[in-house]
Amino acid sequence: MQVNNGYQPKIVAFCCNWCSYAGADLAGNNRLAYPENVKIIKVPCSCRVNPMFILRAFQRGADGVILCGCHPGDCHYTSGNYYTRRRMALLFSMLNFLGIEKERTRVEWVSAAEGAKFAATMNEFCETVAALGENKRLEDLRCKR
Amino acid sequence: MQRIGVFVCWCGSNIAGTVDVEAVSEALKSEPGVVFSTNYQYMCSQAGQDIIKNAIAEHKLTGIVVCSCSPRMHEATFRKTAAAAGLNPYMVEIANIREQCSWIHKDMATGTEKAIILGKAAVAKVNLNAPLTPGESPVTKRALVIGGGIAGIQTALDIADAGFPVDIVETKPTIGGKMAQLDKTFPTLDCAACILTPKMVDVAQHENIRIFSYSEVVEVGGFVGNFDVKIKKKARYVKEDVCTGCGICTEKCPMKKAPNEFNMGMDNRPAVYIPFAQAVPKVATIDPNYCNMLKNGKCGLCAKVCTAGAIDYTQKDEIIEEKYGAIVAATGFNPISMDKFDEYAYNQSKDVITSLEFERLTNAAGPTAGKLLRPSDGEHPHTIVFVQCVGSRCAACAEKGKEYCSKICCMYTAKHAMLTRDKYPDTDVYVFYIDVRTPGKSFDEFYRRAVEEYGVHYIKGMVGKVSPEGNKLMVQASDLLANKQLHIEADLVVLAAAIEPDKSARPLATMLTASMDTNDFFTEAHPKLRPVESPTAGVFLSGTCQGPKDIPETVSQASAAAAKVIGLLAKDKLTGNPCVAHSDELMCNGCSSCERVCPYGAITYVDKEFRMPDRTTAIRRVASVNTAVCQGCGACTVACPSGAMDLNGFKNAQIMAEVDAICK
Amino acid sequence: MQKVTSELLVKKASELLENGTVTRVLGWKKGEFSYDLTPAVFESGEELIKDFVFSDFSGANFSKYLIKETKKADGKVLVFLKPCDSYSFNQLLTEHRFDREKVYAIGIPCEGMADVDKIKKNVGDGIIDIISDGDRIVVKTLYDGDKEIAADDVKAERCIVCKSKKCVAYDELLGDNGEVIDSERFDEVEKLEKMTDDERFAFWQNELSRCIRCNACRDVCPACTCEKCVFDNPKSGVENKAISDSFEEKMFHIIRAFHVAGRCTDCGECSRVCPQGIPLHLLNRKFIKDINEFYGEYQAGAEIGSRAPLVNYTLDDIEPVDAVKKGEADNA
Amino acid sequence: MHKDNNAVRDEIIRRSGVNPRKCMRCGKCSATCPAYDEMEFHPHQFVYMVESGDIEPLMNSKSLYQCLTCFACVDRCPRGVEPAKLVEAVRLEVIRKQGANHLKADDIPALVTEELPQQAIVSAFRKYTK
Repeated sequence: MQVNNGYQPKIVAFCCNWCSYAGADLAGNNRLAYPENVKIIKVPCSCRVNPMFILRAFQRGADGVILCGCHPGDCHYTSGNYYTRRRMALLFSMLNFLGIEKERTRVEWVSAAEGAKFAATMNEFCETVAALGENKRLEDLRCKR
Repeated sequence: MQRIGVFVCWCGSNIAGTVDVEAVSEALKSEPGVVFSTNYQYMCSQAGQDIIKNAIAEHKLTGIVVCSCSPRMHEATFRKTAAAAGLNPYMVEIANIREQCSWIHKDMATGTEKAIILGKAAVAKVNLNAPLTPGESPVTKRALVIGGGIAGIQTALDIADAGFPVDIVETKPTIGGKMAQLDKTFPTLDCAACILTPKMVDVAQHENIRIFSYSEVVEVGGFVGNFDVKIKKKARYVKEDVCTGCGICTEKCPMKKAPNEFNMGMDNRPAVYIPFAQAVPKVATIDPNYCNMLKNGKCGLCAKVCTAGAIDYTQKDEIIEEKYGAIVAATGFNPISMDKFDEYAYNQSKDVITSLEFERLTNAAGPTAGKLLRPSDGEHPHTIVFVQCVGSRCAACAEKGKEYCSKICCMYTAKHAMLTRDKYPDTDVYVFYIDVRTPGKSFDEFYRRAVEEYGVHYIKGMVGKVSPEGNKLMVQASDLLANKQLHIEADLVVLAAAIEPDKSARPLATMLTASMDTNDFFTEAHPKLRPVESPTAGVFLSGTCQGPKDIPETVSQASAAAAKVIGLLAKDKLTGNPCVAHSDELMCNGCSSCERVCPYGAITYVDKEFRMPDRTTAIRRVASVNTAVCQGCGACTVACPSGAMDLNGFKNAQIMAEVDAICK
Repeated sequence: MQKVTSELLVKKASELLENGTVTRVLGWKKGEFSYDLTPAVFESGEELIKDFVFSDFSGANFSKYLIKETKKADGKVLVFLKPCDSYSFNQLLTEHRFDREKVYAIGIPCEGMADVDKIKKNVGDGIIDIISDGDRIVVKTLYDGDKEIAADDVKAERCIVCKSKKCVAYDELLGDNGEVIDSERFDEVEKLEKMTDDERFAFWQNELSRCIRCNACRDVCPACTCEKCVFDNPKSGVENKAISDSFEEKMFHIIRAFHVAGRCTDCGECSRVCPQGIPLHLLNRKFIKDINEFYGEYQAGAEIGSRAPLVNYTLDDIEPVDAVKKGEADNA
Repeated sequence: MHKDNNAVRDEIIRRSGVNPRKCMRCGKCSATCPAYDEMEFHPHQFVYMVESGDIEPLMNSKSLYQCLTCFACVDRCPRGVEPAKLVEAVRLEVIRKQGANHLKADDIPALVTEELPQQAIVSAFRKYTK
């Protein structure tokens, strides 16, 4: 995906092993395209994602970070995603409080059966982030080429 | 520094069609740590695996990255390959360049570029991988079943038949549970005692089963395969191994005013009693609340008449400690209290009874010897009103009723109505229902028979008010289909009370660190796929403690739980998942945050002595992860403010290395 | 002006030292000037009489000091807890950070602390002494003689919006216990929430760019009690001891606020000690406000053993996307 | 569904604070109602008719005034639907339709006299300004 002047947003997607990573696989199986800008990191559960990882991604040049986990109630570990939900609600609210565009961060619940939802979510998220442009507010200039 | 080998799979044309595999293996060659990089048509084939094995040996690889299909597909394959070549299987990482790349991108340049980045991320991670060995723990080959109702009985019998010793802990003086109190069972109408008591005898005679009746679990420690349980055997003042169950003491006991729990308090029993004729163990128990000897030292008659010399007024509660490999919760249910349902006049009239009381009234071993007589005056009732959903499906007030459907009431009410009409055709029987729910084999046929063959009046509507007038009960109800309000002069009103988990379930769940829902039913490890297991490893669920269910369902679940227990006990050792949390004690604050988010109760705290920077020593409270219980979700790692808690296989540093590689 | 006097506290502490109830006293010690007090450990009545001060400048919260002090030696430590300190005290007990048995806590009422920076702004440099006198404050200066200002004008921000006059933990209480106050402490956060993203970003960029990473906020914070801070730990991957990019100051403060979220009692020490005058407490208050709005009122430290919101959940918690939108709706 | 009446229905639901969708059609309200026989439309029908937007017949029916507001139905409804509050809301709808009775805060001063008990004003205000 390329937006004006060759700008390519970088998107990091953290996917839980049990639902969302499988959902991404299903999107692949069904050849449902989503932008190559999205790179997936597998975590056992969405609750493994430390806010530090998210900030690290922004520091290293990510323009958007999305977390995908099992739907609430379906967590493989029964309650992991409930903690994720609280942590991210507070973290995202704080990032926004600091003036960081709220569209750059997202949590989506994607089940192993929702390949189409995974692809659609990534397409839409990528477009949203591309429209915002480069991440300037949480950048670390030393990490930019 | 690692020595990493990279293996790029073509997957025929699946990957090679849109990813330049040659370019990928070439690009990854120059990544830090990579000493070997190649590509091959089918990496998962025998020939492909041989390439990997040879490279491990030839290049002394310490880690490998396979750029191929999803790890969900072949991670296990490649881990085995690595292990076969002497490399720790957890030194293998997969870059998913098929599902996440070649299959969704059409352009070769795009696909290749992305595949390289995914490969780099995997290389970055492997650089920080460490060999992991799954923990092993021995399995105590004995199971504990908590609750001796039909669920516990079935589970215990199945486990015992498979050759493993089982202990049943039952709070009442006898096993048998609610089923022992029932008269007939739907939909076949065989007598409950006839099918249950032989099973009770089987339990009593089974060489692998021990029964701790009149006992309760007071402490649970340890973890899957290695539970340490303390069981309190309450003093029954009768030597269990000496008592012959002859019953002379119960006949001679002068104190006969104790309410008979087995008959729902509808008649009395002596202070020394055997709950019912087929009780197992068939041993007398002295009720300390009623026994004159125990209360004020005056009597002692039972000891005098007991020829076996089984009576022991000095008996004390006894604590038994035992080790178990698996624990099954089978704590069952109770009907809810009717105290808050003033409108049905349950507390005002003896002739308003619950369905379980009705069971006793129609049971040959019950207070009326099976004759259906009104509790108030012993007369035969001619008009009986059954009310369904009393406290079930009640969302308005949590103190009054339960939001869920109790599931069994529709069927037992149909049974009661049918049996009444069968035995006493001169009786008018009304059933007020909201919906009649009969999903089950031969269930709807059964209900229809009650209506069509036995002439039970099923009325769609609810009873609003029951008021005792003289020796009658005035029932005011609605008939929604006729759009009328009915006033029925009834002799007996039977309330289908909602059922709730036994009160002992919640404290037990706390001891087991097993989770519960808001209604105090135990939660399953997975509602669809692991319905007889608790999320806490080694704890299994049997019967109504997991949710309302009838006898056939309870028995199936009981056997299913037994199968799971047998599967566990059949193992000599438990191999854990090595990707477990690990606490760095030097950094741990002992703040309990991790413990609170752990869904498995895998974290405990120990006081440890540490050397402080100033060469003194100090005792600090630090977290300790039980690797046999930890499932590796990582919730604790984020709850930990100091970062002391990390997750093997998904360490903070590893994930951040992936982030860095992707964002570069 | 405080209702309890230094003399009373010294007398109380001396008694307890004398009768052996405690062996050490945590207290505020006279500095070069009467208004720059330092936390100190006193071991005798003489030391107390010589240097112990309780005044409008006794802002320091001693709860955190108990972690190390209780481990140093046997015998109890006496600590004076102002209402806001007592919340931190409870929170640390909830987290098992010190042994309650080794502490003798005296709850003392607090009339609010003065902000030296505000006085300096008001009066200028060369302050040699500050004397509280009822609702007036007399400032003695080197160059301009005595100056008098209203105590209310120089009250610390955290005391103007004081959340509670109630000591929630103590073995003994001096004076009457106060009440929890329905304060306006979130007004400032709300004002920021009402700004646009750009305005907020500019505000924080301006504030945080002054951060010199002296770590004073972290070192004083009673919630930041980690054995080893992630920012000092080479293994954490985010280790960083100095700031060389604007990203890092944000990273530090976001992560610090996140780590104390749900555990921060809003004692305001971070802002008090910040040499650059950055309103760091607003970050913590934002979390507290969000927590109150999303998950129900929660005051860390109000009771021992309560379950912090971030280690808890309900089945129908707000979704992150709605949590962020909520601020937006409030702005509209 | 009576689409045209959706606005009226929504207003009645808003005013009463009752969610008729919670009704599981058990009929306990009608079973418990002491004024049942006087009514053309019974409590359970009332709930159903409001839910389906069939409000006109209710407004024109005498049943509306047979309800004693004894709240037995409210007390006993297992789902917390509160039929009596719906009845009250429909009654108000009728009153509103009459127009003149609607009381505004500005009208109050003119109505106040020495003799008029304050409670009367308060209850009138409560009734006519819902």
